[in-house]
Amino acid sequence: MKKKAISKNKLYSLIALLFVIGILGMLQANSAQYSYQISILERSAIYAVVAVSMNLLTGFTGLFSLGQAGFMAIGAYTVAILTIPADTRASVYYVDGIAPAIANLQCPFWLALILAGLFSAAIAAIIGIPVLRLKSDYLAIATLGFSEIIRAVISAPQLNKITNGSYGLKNIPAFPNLFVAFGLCGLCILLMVLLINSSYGRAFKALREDEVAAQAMGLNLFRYKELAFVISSFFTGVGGGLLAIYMRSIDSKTFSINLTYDILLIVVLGGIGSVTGSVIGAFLVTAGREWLRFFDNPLTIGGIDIPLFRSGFRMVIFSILLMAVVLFYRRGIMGSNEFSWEGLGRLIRSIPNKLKRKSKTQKGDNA
Amino acid sequence: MSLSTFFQQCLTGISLGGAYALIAIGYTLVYGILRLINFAHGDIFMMAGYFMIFAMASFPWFISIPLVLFITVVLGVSIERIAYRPLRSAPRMSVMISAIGVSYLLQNLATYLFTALPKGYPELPVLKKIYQIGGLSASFVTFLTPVLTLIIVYALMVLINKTKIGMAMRAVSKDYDTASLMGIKINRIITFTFAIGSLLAAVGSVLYFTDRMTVFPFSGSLPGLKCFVAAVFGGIGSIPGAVIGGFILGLGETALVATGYSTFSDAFTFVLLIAILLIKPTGLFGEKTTDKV
Amino acid sequence: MKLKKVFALTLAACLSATLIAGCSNSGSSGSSNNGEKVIRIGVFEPTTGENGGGGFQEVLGVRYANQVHPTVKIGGEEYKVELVEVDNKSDKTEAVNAAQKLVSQKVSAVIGSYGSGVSIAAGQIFADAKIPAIGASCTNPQVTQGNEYYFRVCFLDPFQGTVMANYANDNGAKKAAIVTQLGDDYSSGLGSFFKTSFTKLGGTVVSEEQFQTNQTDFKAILTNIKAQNPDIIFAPSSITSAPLIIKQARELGITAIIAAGDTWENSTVIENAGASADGIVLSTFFDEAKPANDEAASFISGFKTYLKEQKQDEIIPAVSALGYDAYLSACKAIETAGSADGEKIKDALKGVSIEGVTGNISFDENGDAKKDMAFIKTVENGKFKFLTTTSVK
Amino acid sequence: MSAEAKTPINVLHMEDVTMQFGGVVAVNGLSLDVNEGEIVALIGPNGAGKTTAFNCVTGIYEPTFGKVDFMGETILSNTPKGKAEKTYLGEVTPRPIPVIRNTPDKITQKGVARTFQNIRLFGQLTVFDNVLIAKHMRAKQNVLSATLRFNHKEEERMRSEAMALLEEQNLLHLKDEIAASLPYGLQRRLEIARALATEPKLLLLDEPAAGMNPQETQELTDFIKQIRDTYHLTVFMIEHHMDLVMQISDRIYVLDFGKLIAQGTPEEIQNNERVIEAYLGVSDDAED
Repeated sequence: MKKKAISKNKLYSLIALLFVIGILGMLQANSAQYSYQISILERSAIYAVVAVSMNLLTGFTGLFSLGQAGFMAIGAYTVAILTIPADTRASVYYVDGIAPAIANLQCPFWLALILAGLFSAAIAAIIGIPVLRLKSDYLAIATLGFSEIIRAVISAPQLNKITNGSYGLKNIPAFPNLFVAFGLCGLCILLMVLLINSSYGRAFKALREDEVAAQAMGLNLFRYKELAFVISSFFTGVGGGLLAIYMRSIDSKTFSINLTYDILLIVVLGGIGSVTGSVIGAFLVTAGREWLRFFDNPLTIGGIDIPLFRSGFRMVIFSILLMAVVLFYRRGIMGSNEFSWEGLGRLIRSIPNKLKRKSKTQKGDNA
Repeated sequence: MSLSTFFQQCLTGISLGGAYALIAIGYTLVYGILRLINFAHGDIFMMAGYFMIFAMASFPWFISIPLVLFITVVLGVSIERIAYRPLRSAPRMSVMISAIGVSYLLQNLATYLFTALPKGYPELPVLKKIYQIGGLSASFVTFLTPVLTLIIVYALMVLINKTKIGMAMRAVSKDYDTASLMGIKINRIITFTFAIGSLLAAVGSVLYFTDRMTVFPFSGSLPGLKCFVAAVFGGIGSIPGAVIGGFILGLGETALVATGYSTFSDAFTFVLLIAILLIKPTGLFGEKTTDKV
Repeated sequence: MKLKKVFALTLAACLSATLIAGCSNSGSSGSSNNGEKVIRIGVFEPTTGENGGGGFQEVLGVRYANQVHPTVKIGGEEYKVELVEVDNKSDKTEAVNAAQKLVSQKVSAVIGSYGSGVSIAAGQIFADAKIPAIGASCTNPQVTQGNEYYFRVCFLDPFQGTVMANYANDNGAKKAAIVTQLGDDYSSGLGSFFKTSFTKLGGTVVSEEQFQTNQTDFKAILTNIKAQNPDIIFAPSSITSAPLIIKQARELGITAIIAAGDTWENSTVIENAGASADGIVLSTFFDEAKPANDEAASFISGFKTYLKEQKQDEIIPAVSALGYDAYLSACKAIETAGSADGEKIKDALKGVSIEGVTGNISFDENGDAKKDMAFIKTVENGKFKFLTTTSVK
Repeated sequence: MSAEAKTPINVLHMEDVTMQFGGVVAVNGLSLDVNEGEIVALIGPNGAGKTTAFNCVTGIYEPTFGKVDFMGETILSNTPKGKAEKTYLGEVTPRPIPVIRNTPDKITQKGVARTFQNIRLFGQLTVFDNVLIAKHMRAKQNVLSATLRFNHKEEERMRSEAMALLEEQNLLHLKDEIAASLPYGLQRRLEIARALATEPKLLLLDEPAAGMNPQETQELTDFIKQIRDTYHLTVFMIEHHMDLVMQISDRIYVLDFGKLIAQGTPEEIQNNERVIEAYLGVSDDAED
């Protein structure tokens, strides 16, 4: 009985996967026509990676860190410095020239991504030593502080020859195709899911639930916090690297606190402690943002200008949405649950009943 | 660096520190009672700036200032009502996310209502009068800020240590549950705390923006964070601590910029934060607490 | 609990609809639309965010140009020019999406953007899609460098830096202080070009100061500068920082000339800096008091009426004029190419020469306009006033 | 075969352990011994410093002065220096001894497990996961091997051991329940099961019978004896229920105001004047 259910689920998942690959293939084949949609989807996928890595910390280990933008910046700059074609570097570093040590340092993008993750993880390891001794809100503000420090260092004129300081980096080679972009994002998320479901994932959850009890189970608080922080930063760094490849030109302004807040929004909306929630959240927020663009344009209905609709309105709607979720629907879309076919089935089956019950109760109220 | 330059820089630092101190008190009061970093505090301060611009457009300054103080207090108190009170029993992370959400909302709202372009802050002729003392040149507000800060702090200390409501505030910050058992109306105390915090933010905003002349939607975010750090540095819950923290931050930042390291002037704030948390986690004047296992 | 699930589902459903809606507005082909021949030109500008104000002024210029010259002739046939406007929100990440949107709408050419950073970000995308882009006011050299498909009708930062250095030198300034914004390519770039030229001309840069984005207190920087007693302070920066720098400098008793680049030509600066703004000096692309040619003369009168219709101030911003010129160049190139194909338009652009409202425009091998003249303006009694033209050989 | 036949092996040895918080000395010069196979109780009125003494053994607190040996190895030892020396208020004059620190997790790994006065389960996790987490520290694996599932055998072993333990503790049918949703008594049981899963030699129980009715207390009495025998444990516990303490304990230590006021067999303690006095002084508290 149970085995049957499992194989059925596998079949469903396989169909879904083929379906996704099919759609991607279709988009890839018509990439010129759908370039806008592709770019939204790619960005969503990259944000999903970062959101899941933030969730690994916030939702699964219980560490509220706001340093994502900083680690993304490290990742993005590492990838940029390692992948910009050597022959165009002179024109990129047009102000102060390039440091000779990195002038000819070039590697394929996948290697650059791994190095980006490792570098960002290494920085996280160093930062983690002082910061992870702090509790909840102090941790949040200290990581936020470090993220700003990282940004300040990157844009410092003293580092012009390496990071090109204020001028940003461009000519970063793009993804060869859609499958690479989605494949990499999928791989990152898969690895994190495997980690969360492993023995170490359980240890992280134990830390989140009760630090004292976790210690009594032989788990070294600092070691496991540091481990979660470093792993999360690794993937955040890779996410930053992916973003660099996606954007193809970066500067330090991109990695401000607002980027962290965007990711936080995704995590909160999707549900703190749910990987699928973060992934769904990433796609909804990124696409929703594009779609809500019409709020920014003047709206005329029957010759009358609706005065509310002008630039900036979209973000107001967006922040009100965030507040609504935080206040009234704290668990987000998925709560701390994960997607499963059974869950979906149950949900679909339960809709008619709920509607019935709802109309009944409404009638009851009226009577 | 010549002597007059040095003194000029000191003056800048002290004046900046005074404004920081006033905002930092708001953080320290709220954190002391709710254990919440009110991320929106900096944005309340920014909104007070906009209120002043609009008030001055229709009223003379002696009406505008009290009006702005009042509206800011209303704003602060309503934020507490709407965004923090429903989450009183929620996990701390939710409240913090809510605070970030409010800050995000206020910034976006300000961008929407007033556009991202900076708006000129009205000039109060009394405050803006420029004085020359030897090689030093500064407007009256630069001198006024630190003095006013100290006066306000003194008044606040009296309020907290000598009055009944002040005593209640201290009780709530020491032990939430016991205080409520003793018949203290917690919500009223919290509202009062937010009112004082917002009032000081409004006063700080008048001083700060008169000195810096323009307001834009993000002018509250960074000072906000910095002032929180000042509050932590001085020891959260301690008013003199917040003031000293504010002055140290103001002077330190000015010193860094003056010596050509402005790249790291913001970073300095956070380095200070991490340093104090590692060396003396309770801040300069903070009281020690132990977790019960 | 159950109700919440329903709510969750509804929310999810709504947002998925969003996703689909966001994805479904694909572009139609660029040939015929109810019998009329149409060619599309993308307008890639920020209308929100940091540079929203300037971007919008540029859009107005383009819209006006489209109103004046609504059609182009390709191979003897009349084509209607349709503008496709997207907002890049002054943000690089957003710019990527916005640019892709233009690509999927199958535009033949692109105009924009205000702000070099977003132009650089989008440059690669346009190049990959083989769509030529014509920058109106993006002055950073990086925009066109190494990108065959990017052109521009304005002068460059190195030129602008040199112009201001020349101006300083001509007016007897020997000592200069430079204030730039960290992390901002425009500000830092212009500052560095000014420094190079000014030093070459025999001046000395006595102080170089940087400030952080969103910094509001410039007194520490300015106190240092005051101690060095420069003749001129060159402070290229965004219009957010400009009034702060100007006012605080005057308050500290600094009497040196304060100069900057084209961004400062914005009424916000004067509004916020008040009387302190008097005497600042800046370089710009265009001045309505000195029409360069007939096209310019008719543009000035026509555009003023247009501005009035749009309920805008009746002062012609330089970026609007540049937007107008960018549109003209695009149309000319399309006619020369005799095709809506991006590749061919790009090749045509290389040989295009037009009488624009900001002067004669033709492109060099980098795709930059060959311009050798800039307008220097100052502020007098709360108004921008033409001072002189400067050229660099 | 009884334990008394052999020379007793010392499991826990506390020597002059003093714990001072600010001006309050919570534990004052406490010395005691627990031998292998024994069930030893630590009793005393509320606020006597019993839990603090436990926290000094498990490394949650670092004693101000004194040392703690486990299986003959010193796991914690400290002496006040500098400022701490000046403000030291303990009864035993500190002497210079080497400072040895161990974090709670290290001490758990050495074989000391504990439960908590106010149950500390991993509330939002399942019963099974609660026990499985305890198995984590002894598994041979690293992050990479665990993530990439190279630790297949270890994971299998952990799971089957945890299952076996749950079965022995009659908790198997609740394996997929969320820990926080269990009734109080079962939560206590689960906490003990979880402590057993760390494979301890010494089990510290902090008020295991708190909140239980007489019948449950009786069951607990048998249960403690049973696990001691099944898992070859030594048990050191804090308890207020005198019936349970008197029935089960081999020896009893009595703490009052941080100081040891009596020790001995249950009979000896029952008749000890000082103990009666201490309890009468705060008689209301002794009952709960």
